[in-house]
Amino acid sequence: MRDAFIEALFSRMETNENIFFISADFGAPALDKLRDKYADRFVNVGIAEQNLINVATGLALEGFIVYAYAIAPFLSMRAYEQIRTSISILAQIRDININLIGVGAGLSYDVTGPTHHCLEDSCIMAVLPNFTIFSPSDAILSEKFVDYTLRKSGPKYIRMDGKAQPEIYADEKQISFEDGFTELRKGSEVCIVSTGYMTHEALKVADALSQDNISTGVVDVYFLKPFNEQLLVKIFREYRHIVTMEEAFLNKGGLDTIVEHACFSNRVYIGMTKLGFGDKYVFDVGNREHLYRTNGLDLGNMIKKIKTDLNRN
Amino acid sequence: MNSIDYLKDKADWVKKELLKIHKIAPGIRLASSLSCIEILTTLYYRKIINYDPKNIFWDQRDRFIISKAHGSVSFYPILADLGFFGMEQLAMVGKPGGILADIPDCSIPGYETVNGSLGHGLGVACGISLALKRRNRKENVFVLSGDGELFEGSVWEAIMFAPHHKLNNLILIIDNNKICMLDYCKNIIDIEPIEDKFKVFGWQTAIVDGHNIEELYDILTHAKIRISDKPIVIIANTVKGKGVARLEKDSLCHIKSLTIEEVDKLLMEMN
Amino acid sequence: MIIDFRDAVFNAVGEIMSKGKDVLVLYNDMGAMGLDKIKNEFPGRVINAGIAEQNMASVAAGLAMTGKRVFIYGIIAHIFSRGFEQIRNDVCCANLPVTILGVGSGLSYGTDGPTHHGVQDIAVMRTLPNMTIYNPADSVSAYASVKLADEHRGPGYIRMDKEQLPALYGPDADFHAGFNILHEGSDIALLATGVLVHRSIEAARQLADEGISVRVMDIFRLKPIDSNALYKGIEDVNAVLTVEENSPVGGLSSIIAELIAVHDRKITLASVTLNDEAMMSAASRKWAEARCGLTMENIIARIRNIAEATATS
Amino acid sequence: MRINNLIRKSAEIRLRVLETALRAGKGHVPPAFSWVDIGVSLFYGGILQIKPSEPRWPERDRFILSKGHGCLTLYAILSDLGFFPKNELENFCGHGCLLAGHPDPNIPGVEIVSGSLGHGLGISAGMALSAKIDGKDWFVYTLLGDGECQEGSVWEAAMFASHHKLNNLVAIVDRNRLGATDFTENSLSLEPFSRRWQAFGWEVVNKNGHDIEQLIDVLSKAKQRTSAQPLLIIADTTKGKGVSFMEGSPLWHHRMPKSEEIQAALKELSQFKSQETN
Repeated sequence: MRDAFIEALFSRMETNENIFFISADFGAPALDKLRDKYADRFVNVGIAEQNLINVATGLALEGFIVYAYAIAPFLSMRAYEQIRTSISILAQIRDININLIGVGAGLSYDVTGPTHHCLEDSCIMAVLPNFTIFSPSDAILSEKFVDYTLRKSGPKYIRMDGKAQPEIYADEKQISFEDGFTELRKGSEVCIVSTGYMTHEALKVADALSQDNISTGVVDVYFLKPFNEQLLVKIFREYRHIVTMEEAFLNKGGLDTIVEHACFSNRVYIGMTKLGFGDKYVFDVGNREHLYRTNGLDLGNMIKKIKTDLNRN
Repeated sequence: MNSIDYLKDKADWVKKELLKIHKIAPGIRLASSLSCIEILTTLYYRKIINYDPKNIFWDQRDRFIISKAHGSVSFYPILADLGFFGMEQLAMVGKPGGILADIPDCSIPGYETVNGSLGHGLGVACGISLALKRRNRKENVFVLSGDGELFEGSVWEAIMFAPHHKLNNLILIIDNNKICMLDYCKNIIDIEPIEDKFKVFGWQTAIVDGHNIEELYDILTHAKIRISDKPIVIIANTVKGKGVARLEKDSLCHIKSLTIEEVDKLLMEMN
Repeated sequence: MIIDFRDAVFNAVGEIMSKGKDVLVLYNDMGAMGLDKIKNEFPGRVINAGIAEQNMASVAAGLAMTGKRVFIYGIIAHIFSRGFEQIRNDVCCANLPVTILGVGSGLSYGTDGPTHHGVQDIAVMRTLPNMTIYNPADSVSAYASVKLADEHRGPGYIRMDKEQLPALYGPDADFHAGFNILHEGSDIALLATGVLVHRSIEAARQLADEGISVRVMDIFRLKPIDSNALYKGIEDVNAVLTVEENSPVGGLSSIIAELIAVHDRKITLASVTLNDEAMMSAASRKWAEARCGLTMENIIARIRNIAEATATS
Repeated sequence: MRINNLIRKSAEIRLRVLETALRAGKGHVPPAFSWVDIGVSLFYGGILQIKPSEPRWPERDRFILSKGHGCLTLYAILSDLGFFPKNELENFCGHGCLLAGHPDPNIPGVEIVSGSLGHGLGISAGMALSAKIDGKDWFVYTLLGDGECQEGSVWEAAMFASHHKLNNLVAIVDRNRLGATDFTENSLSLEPFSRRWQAFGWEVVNKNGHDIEQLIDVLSKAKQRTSAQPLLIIADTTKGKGVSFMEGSPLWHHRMPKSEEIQAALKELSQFKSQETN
């Protein structure tokens, strides 16, 4: 995902001299040649995330389109006040194009412990005014987003999975940055709303439900902010149950909360199942699959929960 | 009139205007704004800093980042006088309909960035300096920072960054008034001698009397001549609350206000 | 009787300090009269950590790990965001008895500008497992919050308004539930937190004269929420309006949306919040409140609208 | 333990670190290797007063691993000393196991959650301050990475510790000159490193971080110092020390050796065994 993004950006740097890439001593295979070829538009600021943000701001004020790159939890949380002050507030007055690329959304750094987990970034970034939050589910989406970042100014937070994921958008025409989401599957009973890594799980859940003759749709939301409330609510109305799936904390302002807000404020009263992580740090050790199991999110459990909720309504 | 006398006159005028603002906006950080009057005056009235009030984001301007924004209300009269906005704004500080707040922000013409939270200005300035360098531009980047700000780790990240990238277009002026909000800095965390720290972190350093316009004029003029590839720090030793006896003696002066009667008395003495 | 929040809070801290020598206070060069008092009373145990919020949170964690009970004090806007990752990793991951006392909730720093506004902290601090969040609306509940946080022995966060507000509670009030009903009514529940509790009560009084019966609840503990108990408090009404001087994302409005979703209730939910924008410096608290509709007139108008809508539907 | 035995112990720990990582197919090996000799000096050289049977013994010296990604060395040492069974290493990063890719206090002998850089020195300062307030004799020993010192929070803590005269705090910087992607002097230079720390009020000594005799010499005197300053030991090290092709190479921060490389690495690290039989 990140390699696809950086590759695409690399090719744009040839013609667009305003692109500047800065990293907090965080690498990627695709980054090496960018650093070699465009040494004058690349800086490794060192292990100093706070300064990464402030330097990004300074570069953007002088007209560069800036990409600031670090591990997602360190980028979003270590430098939170810098992001709030130097980017979010400033962007209301000055035109700055800053793209924060956080790698390792959710539990993609599975065995590295809670300091590297990032179950809170979508919420803490969504509360910042003037930000766009992009949460791609595959490499094609993330690659396509590069041109959007060049076209559309303003601060953006891009949360990328730390591990390679299967393709979803082989048909690129399905992607719409105007809508901010894609209804990957249409259905009539259950509507799964998901983002990022969880969209892959959502498709599996949808398969299983459809086999049991429960007509299931899947909506992959890649713009968590701005959230396309009007269009999405229209889609929600076509179903009788909504399932939110995000690799994030539940009930803390993430996708589940955003969907609830959208429903209630538009008087959509349909049943809802929320799948995500509870209010505790994940100290269990193991790969992602294992962590999903210990947190009650293995496929069987998720399907069971949805069915129970469906029967309740 | 020679430059120095002219600047001294202007500094006096700025101080009077600052006191008048204090009368209508008692919440401003008066003592901290008093300590940097001569610095601001010298920078702006003899065009040490290049600017164009008619074209605020003129690309050939020197960039000026005020990191100690809370303590820079003395910049308001200067900006008004030079035409960045109307003089009438000075009578509306902190009032609805005005553009000037108790703590300056980036919506005010002449201010480049958001401040009001300490320890951001130098890092942002590093980014600007780097951008100018990479574009081979000759403008300078000036930063005015407080001394208490040096407690913030983010400042040290930037202090390491600037010499590493040879940002000799960056000139940091520290308003070294030696007092934080609640106490003398040395009682909270003693960071003196500041100069030694900057030296070993790769900066070119200078110390001046921050109230002596002659010295300031001299050092700031020279600072623009790039004699090495190091960034420059000018440690301006100042007195917090300068010119107001009651504030000068008080380690808590950051949060002290004067009564209207006190201000009137001071203004009368100055005339 | 009007008592400054800070005085009430530091009175409570002083009482706790007088009972055990292992109680310490750290602050980031930010003062208060109440702080001066305990500084004199307990020399060496109230430490100015300097303008270094990251280090202050880490030092607090280190002290707490060796048996100290630590309070840290500063301006909300800086203390929650500058040292957020330290609060998360060092304090919350390790579940240590560190209570953050923040002053300047909402727009109480008014014209000091958006860097000083405490409008994102609820959303952000709510993402922290183990964290307890109090948002008292008067000095009595502020005092009680400190005592409750102390009993809890885990990470805590207490938000204080910078302005003085009249007392809402008597000396015998009980705060263990996390909320209290301050005005009885049966048609609509007005769920408020912080400074706007006062205005909400006044609105309910005025509406009572018009025959609209409004129940006002002061939600002073924002995490954890006793979901069942709070739900009981709104089960019988037709509509809920949440009122807060806070971001529209992740605050009380989200908390209540989450609560209602969990209980699968078809209920009209509306919210009064600040706009999703930075309030620039010239914005006084009054000006911003008018801009965002936090005024008494608007709260009353909103309730009238809801009352009409729910009566006809 | 005689110096030769300690050198042997270092080799043993390195071998165990590599075996653990290979078994799991995960882990940061070179950053673990660079501080093995420091760790052996602290834990086996009579420096740290600790009780493996009572990890939370209140009078223990605190060891804080601030560079959490170097945890494989800590795990190998703690298991060797009996803080937890050795077979836990076999399950490193396994499902439901004790030992994760970064350390947390669920592991006996581990004090803090680390894995994000720049936290350990501040926490250590808090602990050292606590000991001062309580009049306790125990010390805090903190291992920092050198790249970590690019974090501003480290300098906040450095100022705090010297201002509060925390001479019961000993920080050791594993100066291997390599960050995750590049040499520290290329990304954000730290030199003149010792003078920078001195300017922040620390007593600084420079040692060869692979010379156990030197390390023990300076560490054993730390508690007898009369200076009020906290002590910093800059230990010059080589990232990946012990496996020739890993040494000092920026490529190896978290890369795993492949088949022939594995054999070569194991062979180099096993040399101590044959030396023993000679």
